[in-house]
Formats: sequence, C-alpha cells, structure tokens
Amino acid sequence: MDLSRLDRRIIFLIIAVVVIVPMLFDITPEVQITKDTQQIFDAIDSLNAGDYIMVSFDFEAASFPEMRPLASVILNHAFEKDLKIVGLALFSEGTAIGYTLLEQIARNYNKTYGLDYVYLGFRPQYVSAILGMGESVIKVFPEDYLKQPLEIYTDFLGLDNYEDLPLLVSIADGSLPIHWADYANARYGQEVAVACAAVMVTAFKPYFESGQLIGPAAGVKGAAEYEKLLGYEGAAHRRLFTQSVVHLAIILLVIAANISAYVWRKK
Amino acid sequence: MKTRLPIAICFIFGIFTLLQYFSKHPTLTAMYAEILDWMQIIFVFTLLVGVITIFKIHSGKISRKESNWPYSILTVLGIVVMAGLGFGYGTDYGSPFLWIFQNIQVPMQSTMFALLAFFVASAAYRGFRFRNKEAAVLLITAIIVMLGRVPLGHQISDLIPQTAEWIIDNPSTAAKRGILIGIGLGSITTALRVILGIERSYLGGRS
Amino acid sequence: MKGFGIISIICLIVLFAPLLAYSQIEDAVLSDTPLFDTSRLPVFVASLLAIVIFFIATYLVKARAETKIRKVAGLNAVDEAIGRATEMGRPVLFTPGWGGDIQRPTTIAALNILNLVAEKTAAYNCDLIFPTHDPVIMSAAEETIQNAYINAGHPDLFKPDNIYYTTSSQFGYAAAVDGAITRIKPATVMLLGTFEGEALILAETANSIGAMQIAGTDSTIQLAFFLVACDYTLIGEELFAASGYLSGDEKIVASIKAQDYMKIIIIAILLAGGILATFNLDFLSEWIL
Amino acid sequence: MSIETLIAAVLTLAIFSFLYKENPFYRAAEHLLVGVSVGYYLVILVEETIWSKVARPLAYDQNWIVIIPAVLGLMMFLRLSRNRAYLTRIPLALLIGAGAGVSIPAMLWARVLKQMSASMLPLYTVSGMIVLVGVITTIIYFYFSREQEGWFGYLAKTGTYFLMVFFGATFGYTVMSRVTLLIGRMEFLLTDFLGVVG
Repeated sequence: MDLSRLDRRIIFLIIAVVVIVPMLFDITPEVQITKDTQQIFDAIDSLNAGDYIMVSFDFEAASFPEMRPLASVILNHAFEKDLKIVGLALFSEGTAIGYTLLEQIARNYNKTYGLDYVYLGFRPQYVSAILGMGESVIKVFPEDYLKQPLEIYTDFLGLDNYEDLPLLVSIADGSLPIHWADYANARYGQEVAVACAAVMVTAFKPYFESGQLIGPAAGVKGAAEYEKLLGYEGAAHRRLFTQSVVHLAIILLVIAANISAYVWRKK
Repeated sequence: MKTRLPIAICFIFGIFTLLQYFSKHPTLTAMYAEILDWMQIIFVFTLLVGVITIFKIHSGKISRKESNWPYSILTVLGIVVMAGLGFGYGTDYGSPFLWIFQNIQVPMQSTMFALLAFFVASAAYRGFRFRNKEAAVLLITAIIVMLGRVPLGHQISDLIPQTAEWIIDNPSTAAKRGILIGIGLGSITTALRVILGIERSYLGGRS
Repeated sequence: MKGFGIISIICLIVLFAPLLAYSQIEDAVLSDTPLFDTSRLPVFVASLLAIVIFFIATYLVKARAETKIRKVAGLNAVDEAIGRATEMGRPVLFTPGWGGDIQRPTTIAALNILNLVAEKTAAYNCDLIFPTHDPVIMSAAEETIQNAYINAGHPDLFKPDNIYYTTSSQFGYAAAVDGAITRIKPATVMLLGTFEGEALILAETANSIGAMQIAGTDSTIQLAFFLVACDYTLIGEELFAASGYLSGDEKIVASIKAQDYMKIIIIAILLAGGILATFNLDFLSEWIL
Repeated sequence: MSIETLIAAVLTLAIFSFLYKENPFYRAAEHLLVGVSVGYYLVILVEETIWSKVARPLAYDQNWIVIIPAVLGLMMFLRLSRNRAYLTRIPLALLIGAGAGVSIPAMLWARVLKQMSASMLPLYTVSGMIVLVGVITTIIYFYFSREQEGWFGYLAKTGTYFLMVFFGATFGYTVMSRVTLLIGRMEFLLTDFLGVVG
C-alpha cells in the first residue's frame, strides 16, 4: 500500500490519538530555562510589594488556549509578590476573558477587588489608548470595567500615568507589543515585558535585542519555564509533554510518507 | 462624471494623507485624525449594508425553500438575538450578550482555530516531499525547528535547539527581509497606481 | 473638460471640511510647529525617489514599448484554472483572506487580479463566488466584478448574490468559507490577499474536495503554509506584479519595471552599507532609520 | 456539569465533526457562528462608532462636520439599488485613496528602509555575511525584467534556497502554536466536559 496517499482522515485520527493519549498520563518533562523567560521573570521578581503592575490582555478569544497558561503564571507571580495589579484589554474579545481570569486567580490568593487589583476594561483604538495613558490613566479610563468611577479605588489613586508604573506586561497573540514598544516605551520610557504566542517571537526579536521590550515568555514552553521558576509544575508542564509527542508524530508521519513514496516509485 | 469624480477624490485624499506623514503640524494632524474618523464611520455604515445583504440572501433562501434553508434560520436568528440583546440589555459583564459570546461564539471560534493542528499535520504529510534540493531544504529546516522548539530536542542533543535558533536568526531572517522589501516595493507602486488613477476597476473605470 | 469645475469644487469642500473644524486651534501652537518634520527626511527622500523612478519607468516603457518580463508559474496557472472550471462546469471561488481591509495595497492588488479573473469567467460563462469578511471589500468587489462583466460584454451573467459578506470574525469567516467550499465544490479556489490563521484551514479544505488552489499573500507566516499545501503560490511581491502580467497593460508593466529599478538601487545601498559597517561606519544605516 | 459546559462541548464536537466530512451538525454550527458573530460585531461597532463618533458629537457638541461622513456612509446603502449603485464609488474612492496615501510612507519605512538598515552588518561575521547574501539574493529572486538564466539565474537560485529555509523554519515554528490550541480544546473536552483528566 502506498502510504503517501493515505486518506487525510487517518492522519487526523492519528493526531487526535497522540493528543489525547499523552494527556491521560501525568508525565512532566524536564524544562530548561531560557534567558528570555528568565528576563521577564526577573523583571517582575525585582518589584517590591505594593508596586503597581499593569497587565494588558492583548489577545482574541480564539487563541485563549495558548494564552491562558501565560496569563496564569504572570498573574500568579504578581499576586504572590503582593503587587497591585491593574488589568485592561486592548481587544474587545479579550476583555471579559481577562476579567474572569483575574477574578479566578485573585480568589486563590484571597485578594480583594479595588484593594489589590482593578480591571479597567477595554478601549478601542489602541494607539490612542496607549498614548493617552502616558498622560493620565484616569482620563483614558474614567470608569473601571464594573462601571464604577476610578476615583473610589483609593489604593489606586497613586497611579497617575506611566511615571508611577515600574512595569507593564502585555499578554499578546498578535503584534500589539510592537505598539507598546513604539508608543509607551519609545515616547514615555515605560518598561514593557511581553508574554506572547510562540509564532510572534521572530516578529518581536529586534525589540528584545534593543531592550525596548523585556522577555518574552513565549508559548506553552515559555509558560512551562515560568512555572518552573515559580516552583511548581502546572498546566503548561503537562501540555509540554503532549506537545513533544505531537511534534514527534508529525515528523514521523512525514518520514513515513517519504519512505513510502520512494519505495512505491521504485516499484 | 461617474468615474471622474471618484478618481479625483481618490487622488486628493491620497496625496493629502501621503504628504501629511511628513508633517507634525497640528492642523494637518487634526485633519488626518478627522479623516481617520470618517473612514471608521463609513466602515460602520457599510457593515450595516453587509448585514442587510446577509439578511437578503438568507431570507431569500428561507422563502424559496432552497436546499439547506433551515440552516439559514440559525444565521438570521443569531444576528437578531445578538443585536436585540446587545442593544437592549447592554454588553457589560453578566449581560446575556456576553454570555452568548463566551459560551457559544468563543468555543466555536477556538475550535475552528484548533482544526489547524490537524491541517498542519495533513499538509506536512502531503507537501513535505524529498522531490528536489529545494524541497529537501524546506523539509529538513522544518524538522529541525519542530524538534528544537520542544524539550525533546534538548534531550536528543543541545545542538538541535541551537541550530534551530541559528537558522531563525540568520538565513531565515535574511529571506524574510528580502520578502518584506519586495512586498514594500509592490505595495508602494500599487498605491501609486491607485492614487494616479491608473488602476481603477473598483471605481468604475477600465484599468 | 465638462464638469471639471464642479468636480474640483466638490473635492475642495470635502477636503477642507476637516480644516474648518480645526481652524480654532491655538495660534501659538500653529506658529511654533514647523511644517516639515525633519525626523522623517529619509522616508521623504525615499518616497520622492520612488515617485520619480515610477515616472521614469512609465516614460521608458512608453518610449521603447519594452514590455518583456519573466514568467511566473503561479500566474500562468490562472488561465488554466478558469479553463478547468469551465470544462468541469463548476464555479471558481475567490476570497481575499481575513487579514486585509480596503486600505491595504495587498487588497487592491487582489482586486486587480479579481477584475481580470472576472472578465474571463464572464467570457466563459463560469460562476464566480466571492465571500469576504469585510463589507467595504464586498462593495468594491461587486463594483469590480460588475464592471468586468460589462467590459466582457456579458452584463446579464453578473450575479450579485455570489459576492457576499460573511462575518468579520476570523474563524466565523473561516467556517463560512469552508462550508461554502465543501458544499459548492468549486473546481478552482483562489486565495489571494492578506491571510492569517485561517489560511491553512481554507487551503486544506480546498485540497480535500480536489479543487485546484492558487494562493498568494503578503503575510510572511502564511506563505509557508500556502507553499506546502497549494498547487501554486504567489510569493509576496509576485502578487503585486500579477495584474501587470495578466493584463499586459503598458502602465502596469511600467510599475513592475519601476520596482525592478528600485531593487537595483536597494542592492547597491545594501552592498555599500555592508562594506561601511565592516569598517565600523554606521552612518548610512543610522541615517536611514 | 453546568449548562455552559454542555453547550460549549456540543458546539466544539459539531465543529470537530467537519474533519470527518461536512455534515448537518457542522452546517448548523457554522450558520450559528456566522449569525452570532455578525451580531456581536454589529453591536460593538455601532456602539463604538455611530454612537460615539456621530450621534454624540451631533447632539452634544453641535459638531456639524460629522454630517459629511455620515452622508458618505449612508451613500453606501445605494449599493442595494440597481441603478444608483455607482454613487457608492464616492465613499469608496475616499477610503481607497486615503488608504493608498497612508500606505506609501508607512510601507517604505517599515518594509523597506527599516529592513535595509537592519541588514547592514559587518561582513567579517558569519551572520553579517549570510544576512547580506540572503537579502540580496532573495531580492534578485523577485527581479522580474530578466529571465533567471546564467549567473543571474544562479543568484536567483541561491535566493530560492534562502526562501525555502525561511518557509521551513516558519512552518516548524508555527506548528507549536497550532498544536497548543488543539491541546487546549482537548483539555476542555476531557477535563471540563468528560472529567477524565485532571
């Protein structure tokens, strides 16, 4: 049988099996920490309790599976360090997701809304939002996500603009970190760290090299490295095992197809 | 008149936005911002036209009982319910609009996106063949990078992730820059042809 | 030049309206800001150069009637693709991807190709289906296709219902186009424009029904997927050159020539920059940026 | 199991069923997704734009200028009429013209000048040399006025190899993100829906 002409549905079945089966086993591979992930970890780790940290949920709903472990490690780290988290979203689709996630993780640490964290919600036209917060956060977001005037959160009144903000983290599936670099960093000198989808790393590379962006923690591997730095093995670790198996399966499939096509041609 | 006026407007707005880039003058910047707002406003009105065409096509299917017409009811219902809830009860946290978005739209969207993993496998299976030297280069690079991005690569040899990194930083980046420069040049001349009215099939003229 | 006066008056009103809106900006700010932003001088010089080269190329092509350009495999396939669809009695499906809007030159380039494809489908009486995620692209495409059918002498064959807006959601669009491909079973699927994650979903679905796929995009990531999955792929700049190829129009060929002249200059500057950098002289690369 | 999980799981399976073949479940999910997402964007965009950029400026600021774009926008509705459809060319011309004007300097800067400047590296390093050769030969690959023969063809061929390395690397790199998305969906089905894992 010429394997190279296999029905695509058999390939699909193989992929489904190699995704599902490894998940049933609790195997966590050894992860080596890269300097990129170490960099963003150190940036957050060097902040002091009570410092503000802004977390921007810059992704769309469809890529949530990839962004969730990244968002979790960042928020876990920030709550653990007792930082004051200011959440916001620059994609309308990420808004509700960001809020839900923040609420969930805050509960684990017994943090209170308005005291330890706030969620500003969504603003369209990200360039003007990014630039606007350089002048005044409260002007861009007079109300938070829950439609309360921002002034009532007295613990957050110290945050006027980027000058009071030691670090901003953009959790992104697309090119928004570039806009943070071009507008918040270049114009206001804001430190911007990035946790992003694996596909975006090459696009951001020059910004990391020039120091305009910090990080990145990228994709499921970045999240797993971060988990290790935080001292636990969570969802990203488990996924990484499955991930390895799937990559290997695809490679083996390609090799099998090539050998089969070669043998078949000889006949 | 039917074609000349659109071409004149295209030219004037094109030249203005082109020249505005080179000035930080507040009046020009304000005019530019105003034009951007106009573009958004026109877009939203056009979206309404798009929604009307969807309604027309699907209600036509329903009334003519064309094949698959019951499915069209779902589309029409989806639009009406979402718009009704959104305009009627708001889009805030806890609203029914957001509930539908999170529990119906998002799962379907992310599942569509997840189909890609299957398609990546089938495309690789079919397309990665050792046909000639170019295809071999494509195949081998893909395999090295795929291995280098997961812990498995480290376990086989540290050389794999290092090679993957080197490939992405050097030859791959070089080709990407070459492609981007080409795209840049193509975009510029296409835009010039549009501004000068050489290319105008969408404005009613023969190109 | 009848009507020219009216046209200019309308244009002036339209353009100066925003100016009127902002005429009250503080005078002090106005007089303090220079008209020209010197930090953008390199881009200005480059733009000027590009425009001059564009006109020189147009003049040269006209004077010498020189229109020779090399063949591009993907473009020669367009005729074959429409012929195949006609033979099989099945439609051609053309979609410009989720990533673009009408402001993007890539979309314009795709519409130029659409224009030429539509003239051919009109001549052969073959159906042309055009789903899109952007209502404005839908409008422009309808205008384009309708004109093409009129120019081909078959205005009666034009079917406006075949050009439709699906949804602005990326994967809603992907689901709708996938559904259309599997139900209509077009003989040829043309994926030309700016694509993102949906690229491979559409290409593989088209392959599964045995359609011939011609793809072309300026999204560098998706190019890799198209190259592996599709029969023909226009890589980046080839998409922009396509309408010149297909139409053979002198003015469009001239702009392809202009691109080539610019490439010679770019290569020369790159070589010079590399040599200068070797001797630790960075002024060229620094001036450019 | 909550009703939310049940609905999401059924819809997830309906979309996955497309992998076997197009079927009524997928068709239903597809039509529902199109409808719901059109409704979603309609509400969000109308609130963001028509309310904040047209209605409010007119009602509160007496900013009459916004009538012009509103009229241009309304002209788009003529698309629905048979014999006045050509009037939609006017707003289209504004969008296309302004877009083309914006893109010329933007493309020159981001796609051409920035890329050029980044490629000017010292040639005594391996990467400097490779990057320069790669960029130049790739550009030569895209040169249209000359057949790819002789020495010129040799250079273009070198460009093709660079292109293939880029495509291979991008493919391999992107696989990671895509597989993660599938794992995420499968986790949802196995953990939240079936409760097998976790």
